[in-house]
Amino acid sequence: MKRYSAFAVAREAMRQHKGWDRAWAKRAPKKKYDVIIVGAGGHGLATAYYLGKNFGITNVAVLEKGWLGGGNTGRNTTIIRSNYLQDPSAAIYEKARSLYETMSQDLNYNVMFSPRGLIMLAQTQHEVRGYQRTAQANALQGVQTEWIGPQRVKELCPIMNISGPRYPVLGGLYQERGGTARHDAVAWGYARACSDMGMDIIQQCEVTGVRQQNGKVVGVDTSQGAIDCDKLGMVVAGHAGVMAKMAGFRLPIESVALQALVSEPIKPCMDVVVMANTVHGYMSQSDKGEMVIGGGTDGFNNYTQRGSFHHIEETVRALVETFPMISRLKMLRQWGGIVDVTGDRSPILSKTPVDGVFVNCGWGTGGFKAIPGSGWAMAELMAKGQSPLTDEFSMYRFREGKFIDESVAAGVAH
Amino acid sequence: MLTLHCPYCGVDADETDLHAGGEAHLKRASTGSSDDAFEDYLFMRENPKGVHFERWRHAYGCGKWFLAARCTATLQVFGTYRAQTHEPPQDIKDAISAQRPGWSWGNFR
Amino acid sequence: MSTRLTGMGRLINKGKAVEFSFNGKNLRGFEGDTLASALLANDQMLMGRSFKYHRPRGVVGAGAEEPNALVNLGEGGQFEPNQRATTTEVFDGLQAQSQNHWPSLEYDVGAINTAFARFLPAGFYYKMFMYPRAFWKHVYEPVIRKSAGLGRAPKDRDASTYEHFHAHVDVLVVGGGIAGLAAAHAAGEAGARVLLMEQTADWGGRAVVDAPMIDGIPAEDWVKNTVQAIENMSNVDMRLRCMGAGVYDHGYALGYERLTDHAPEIEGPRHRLWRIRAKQIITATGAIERPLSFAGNDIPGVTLAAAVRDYVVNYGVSMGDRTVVVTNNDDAYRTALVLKKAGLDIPAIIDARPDAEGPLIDEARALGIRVEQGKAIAKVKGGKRVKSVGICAQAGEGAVLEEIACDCVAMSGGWSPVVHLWSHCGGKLIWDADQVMFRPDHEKPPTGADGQPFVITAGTANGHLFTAEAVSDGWAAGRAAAKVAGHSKRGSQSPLGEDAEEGPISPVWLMPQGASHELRSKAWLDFQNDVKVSDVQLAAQEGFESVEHTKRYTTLGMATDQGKLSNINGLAILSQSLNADIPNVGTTTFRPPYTPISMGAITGAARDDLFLPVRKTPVSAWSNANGADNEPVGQWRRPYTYVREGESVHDAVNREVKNARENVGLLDASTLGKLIVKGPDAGKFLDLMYTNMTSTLPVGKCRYGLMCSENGFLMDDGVVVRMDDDTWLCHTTTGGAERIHAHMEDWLQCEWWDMQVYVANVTEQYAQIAVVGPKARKLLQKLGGDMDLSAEALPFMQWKAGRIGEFDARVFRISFSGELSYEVAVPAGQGAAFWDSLIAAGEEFGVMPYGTEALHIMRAEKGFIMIGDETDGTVIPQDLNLNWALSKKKEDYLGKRAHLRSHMADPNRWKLVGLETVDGSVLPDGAYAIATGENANGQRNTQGRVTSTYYSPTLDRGIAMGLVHKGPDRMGEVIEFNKVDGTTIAAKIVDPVFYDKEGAKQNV
Amino acid sequence: MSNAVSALNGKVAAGEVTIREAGLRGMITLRADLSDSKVKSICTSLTGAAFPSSGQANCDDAKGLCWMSPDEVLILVPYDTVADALEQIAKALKNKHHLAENVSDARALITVEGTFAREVIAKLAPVDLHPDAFQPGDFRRSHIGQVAAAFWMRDQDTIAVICFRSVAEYAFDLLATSAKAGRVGFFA
Repeated sequence: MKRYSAFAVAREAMRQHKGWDRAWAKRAPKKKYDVIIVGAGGHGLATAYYLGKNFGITNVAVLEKGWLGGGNTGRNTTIIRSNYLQDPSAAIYEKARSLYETMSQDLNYNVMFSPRGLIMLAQTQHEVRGYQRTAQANALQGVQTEWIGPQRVKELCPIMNISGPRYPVLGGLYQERGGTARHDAVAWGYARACSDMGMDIIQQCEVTGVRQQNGKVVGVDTSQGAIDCDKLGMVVAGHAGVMAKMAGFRLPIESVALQALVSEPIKPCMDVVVMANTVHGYMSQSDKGEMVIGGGTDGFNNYTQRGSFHHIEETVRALVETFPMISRLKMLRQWGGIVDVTGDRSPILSKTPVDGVFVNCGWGTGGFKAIPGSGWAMAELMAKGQSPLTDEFSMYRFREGKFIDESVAAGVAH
Repeated sequence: MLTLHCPYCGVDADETDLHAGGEAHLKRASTGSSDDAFEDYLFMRENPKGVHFERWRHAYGCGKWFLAARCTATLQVFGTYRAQTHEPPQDIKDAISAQRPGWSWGNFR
Repeated sequence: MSTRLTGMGRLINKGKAVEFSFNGKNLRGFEGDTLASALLANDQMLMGRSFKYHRPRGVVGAGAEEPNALVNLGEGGQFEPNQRATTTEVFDGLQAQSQNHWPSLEYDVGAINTAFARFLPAGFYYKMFMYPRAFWKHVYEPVIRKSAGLGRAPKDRDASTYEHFHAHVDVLVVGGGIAGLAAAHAAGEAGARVLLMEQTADWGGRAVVDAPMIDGIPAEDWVKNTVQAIENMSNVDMRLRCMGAGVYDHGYALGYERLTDHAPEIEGPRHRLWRIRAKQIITATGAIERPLSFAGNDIPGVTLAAAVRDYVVNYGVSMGDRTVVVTNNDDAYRTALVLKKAGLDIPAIIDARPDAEGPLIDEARALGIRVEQGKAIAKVKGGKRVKSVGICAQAGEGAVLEEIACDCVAMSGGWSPVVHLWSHCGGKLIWDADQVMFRPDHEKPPTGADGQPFVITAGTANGHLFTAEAVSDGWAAGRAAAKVAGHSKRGSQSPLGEDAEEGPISPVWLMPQGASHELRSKAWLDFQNDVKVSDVQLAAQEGFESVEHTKRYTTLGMATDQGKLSNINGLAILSQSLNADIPNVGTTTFRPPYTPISMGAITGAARDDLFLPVRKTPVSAWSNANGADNEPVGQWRRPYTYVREGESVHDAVNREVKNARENVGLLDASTLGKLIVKGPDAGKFLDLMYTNMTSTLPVGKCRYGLMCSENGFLMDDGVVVRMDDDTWLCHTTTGGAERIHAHMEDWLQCEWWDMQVYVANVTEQYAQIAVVGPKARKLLQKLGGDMDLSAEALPFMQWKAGRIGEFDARVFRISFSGELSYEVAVPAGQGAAFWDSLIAAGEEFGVMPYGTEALHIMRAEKGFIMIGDETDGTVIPQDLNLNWALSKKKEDYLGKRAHLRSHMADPNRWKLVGLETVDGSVLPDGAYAIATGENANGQRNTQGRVTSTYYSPTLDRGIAMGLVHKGPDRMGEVIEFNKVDGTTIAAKIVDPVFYDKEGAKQNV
Repeated sequence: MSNAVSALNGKVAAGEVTIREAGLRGMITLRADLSDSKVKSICTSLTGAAFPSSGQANCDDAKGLCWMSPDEVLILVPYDTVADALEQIAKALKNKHHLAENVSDARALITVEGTFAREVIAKLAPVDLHPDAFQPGDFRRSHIGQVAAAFWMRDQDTIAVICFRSVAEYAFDLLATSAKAGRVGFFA
């Protein structure tokens, strides 16, 4: 693999950029792999990457029915944070956040991780208490956050109206090392690194069946033929339920549409990410200058990648109230992502009833920020059969009544 | 932006008048049920890409809960019906069969 | 130079000049001008700078597709960035400023990026700026960010207003060109209710520019007649300056009507967002001309051919004196003809086709225009303005045969139907190789709620580029849509159009065909984002084969025009690079809106005071006039405390607590939910809803009730009252009224529908006031009335109805404070008067109102739990030592089964205790009790947490409640709680009831 | 009750379309089997109005009946006759499962009067208010802006809107803002 650097770009510029290789190789599937990962989104690719990097397992194929990074990896609002309340969540999201810090260097691919700081606004007394509790929990979890007052919020984000007539800003939970990254680059960087380790990334390859013998997985049927494997990781987000059905078990998952939008680009005016859960909106400004805005999810199952306009309306309304200057900006584009949510809104990283089959799904609206941590943990689970990062995220927790509920701190899990 | 016909008051209700209530025809598992049955009832979901049965409340309208047969891939609505039933009425099933031959959902087909 | 022509300009009113300014310079235009045409008339060709290289940019189009001519418009509360000059109508006093340059439009330092362009190919930033690591945040990113963005960020609050409008129609027609007009006319005649919207200020679209004949008269006359005919139909509504922004599921569509942008003096909303439900939608959205890709095609003066003639015909403005036309189709010849006839010089028509023939070409030749066939532009020379073009063979590699001096290049690469609205809800496209375009695939239309197609595309948008077929297609679409909607009255005949014959277009994706890398790296695809042919080719080389990958890697089509000009050209280059057919490479998904719409329009009237509803109780007005410091609780605003002059919030709370404990306090408890549950099966039903027994409650008595979700967690609590034999009144928390009402209806309608029970939410029927404190009885007795409120006549946990003073009242002897307490409900209409009476009569007893914080402190002093504090959705009654409220007699209630699961029956769950700091201070909110060691993930182990913590003015010390591992078994033990500064604070585990353990004070 | 006041005490926003809080109105919510003849007859006898079918309201300024749902009807009577009406209902429906509650003080009635009254509502509610679709006698429960509302036409230029008392001010201001913003011209 040709290393990327300013020097390499300069050298290539002198020869019309003819020397750049494919970022990832295009190969036909082999007959058999040690591990097959289904789903070449961020989570699937990261799982493959850490299987190779941390456990030396490189006879791996990542199968993708569309194009890699084409699902929620490329359809989110790119927020990265780890200020979660519950221990298991804080552990995996902080693992992810810390891996984002060095991801560009690890992958030799600039994913533009930008720890520009993130504020979750408290706009009711209930939220004030909830976020203070989260700050206390974070202090014990090794997650750096702090509770800040309204004046500090205003300093960090001067365009905010902190004394709106309805929900004045009472303070916020601030994570200085939270921020954003370039979402597509995360998928592309992992794909390039996986390919460099000799793994096969096979696009346009849809899995149509899971083959088993004596309760153990032996391979998959795909649109490009049957492929054998010893272990199978299902990392297919919204389609997890459909794939689980192929393998003969059920999951506590529902797929719903999540709305997002961007404005036209304007000159930089907002250096932090702001989330306002009371009024259901969050906003940051991309390096291109667009205001990136996320909203709510529909309450009904939906696979169409387009959602309902009234959520956009609710979100924009709230953000115009919070950031009055955006009223005369224009919405450039809106889109929907299909997110998979579980019964407690926390993910599943788990063994399954089928020996050798592992599942990683249910990230809901929080998937992007978790990618490296999720891949790291899933790789450990698949390689060793156990990981402290995934223990609490078992699919069997629902039967035991042992939930991981993040909504309790008034923090909507996105 | 869905429009669903409320079988109680006859209004074609805008999505903003409605409240979605999740999967329909769940069988309540109460005291005496197994852990499996209880988990199934509360958490396991069909979540199909295709024909689905779900609950809706005409929240801003007559306040009644009704059930809808809807395709989650195209958003086509095969029909809506009153909630006081344990399985979809035959005419709804026929309507689905006409459009999606060979469909199945849970134990219904 | 660009200038105004005499005797032309069908849309401008030369009798009415308007004054406006651009970059501070005062200029003149005419009524009817767009900002772009007015600037051109003033020879202002340079209008902006591109995003990445800060290249000089002139106008390239004349309409919604414009990527280049974006301006900062207006000032102060009227300021708006990124306005397209081509769709901005000028008015007196308009102020515009160009964007994305420093220090000025003419001399932009950022243009240095052009010099380094070869080092900044597609995706360069993914390969650079990684080392050293800290530099990204502190050096690279700040620099990149500073250079990013286009328009200025607004600073002031928006001075305009907006509104929404809901319209239900049979047929929505989007587009007011000849096809749209024909469609609306036909659908209207058939009897359908029709809404016709056109994004520009004028009807007729492109046909009126090119002036073909329809029904034997010039198109302009036909349009005038048709508009008049439609205006006479009461069933058709017509809207100019109204864009079809998006088509959504189930026949939903958005219209974006700009009411005052063109005339700020008009009063009323600036924009109106139409929220439309249509049975059928006709998209007669026309087509957009494609640029050609040749080196230097981004230099100001290189313009779409149709736009060049639009400016001449519509606005009487010439882009230049000498215009070279370059094309791969016949339509561009019309531009040459129009210009020539206007007296402008056409040095040559460069036609990439080697042997095209036809009447338009003949006519050009007849006018003496030089036509070069099989030729291409090798390169455009010029900086901020075209100076000349070098001509070469299209089949070659770009060897310049001749240089032609010119100041304008009119280019045409063919036309792309506008398919955005068709596509968003699933309409598919097919590649039409003959016409070199994607057009809607009628076999795969978007389908609606009934599974049937609900979008019909018509006219040019349907791939019908000729007048005759476009106008008849529109007519047919109108008839068809009306018929589906149930209307088929007989109408007039389909209009007949006439066309000049045209030869076939020839696909030309790169000029010349064998252009060198040097030329390709100067051939722009996306003018705003600076994406060139070489960039797309590099993306393909690096394996970004999917069109979505290429788009995202190069940013092609992601500018403010969303690829209206660049998508197809980029796709064609990609497919060539991959050696694949265009249809096999596919298209990206079109996302709404069609062109950007204001956030203000989306917000509508819901801003400032109307942003969200605020719920008010009958006492709210009094509270707000008497120092209430409100806190939001759902949509209510409840007084947190009533602050007196010179008092801090903290002081006020303490005063209120003390006064209620010593004298008498009043709490506006009207927000508490009140549900009437009535019927023969009401008792049975409530036994399922509540964990404890409700059916056995005697008439006249009250009982505390607890509700769990089916999943076992505490969801609400409140006092349940037996009103009569078959009627209960269930109090809920403030947030619970609507939620619990819906919850009960859900179970009644969907699970236990055989039960005979009715529920009614009467929360707002009553003002409910808690009269609390040792002097509460005296105060109420002073008001008089017909009720005996003595301890004997109305003991604790009983209720009565009657009159207090002149008020109709229900009195409940319940207490959430531990004091003698009456909650009095009076009809809401009498609430304010009743409160006033209590305040007046209470003066001698020292009555004071108190807020929610005093309420919280008093309940915490008594060890009462609060839903939302002690519970957070993860807490079960057992955790709060509420096992007494879990009926063992009942076979079933919501939550009972859930509690049997292993984790809920786990003896190691954290349980409720009281906490007293050793030093008397107040524990921090949300603090955790730390335990020894760390878990497997390196997190500090914990053994409990604080759920409520207050300074108790009654005890003059900090008190708290919390959940602690095996807490009730550890009374007296001291444990450490964390503070965010890293230190800890020691607290003793105690009984949660801090005050009046025997309940002597409330039971008097 | 002499000291009773309605939610907005008769507030008026006058204009081409005038918004007016109607003052105290007697309202009773009755939940029962609406097909029962005794239910119908007590409703009719209290109001003098014909019993409404699904989606209909039969009301004059002071009295009337509104069809709320398959088992609920809203009875409008003069404010000071509610107690008496409740007694009559209790008597008439004795031994029949029903629920009758006074909700006069829980709600506000606001009228929208003027030539483009339809458009004022259509700005706020996702309902077809075209004369082809909505006429005097029709009754609709939906929402205006962000709060629940029910409305019916008293005549071609007058629409009566019922909302909850706590949000009466919001509803009033929203209607007044919409009226002030002017005519759309869609229902010409």
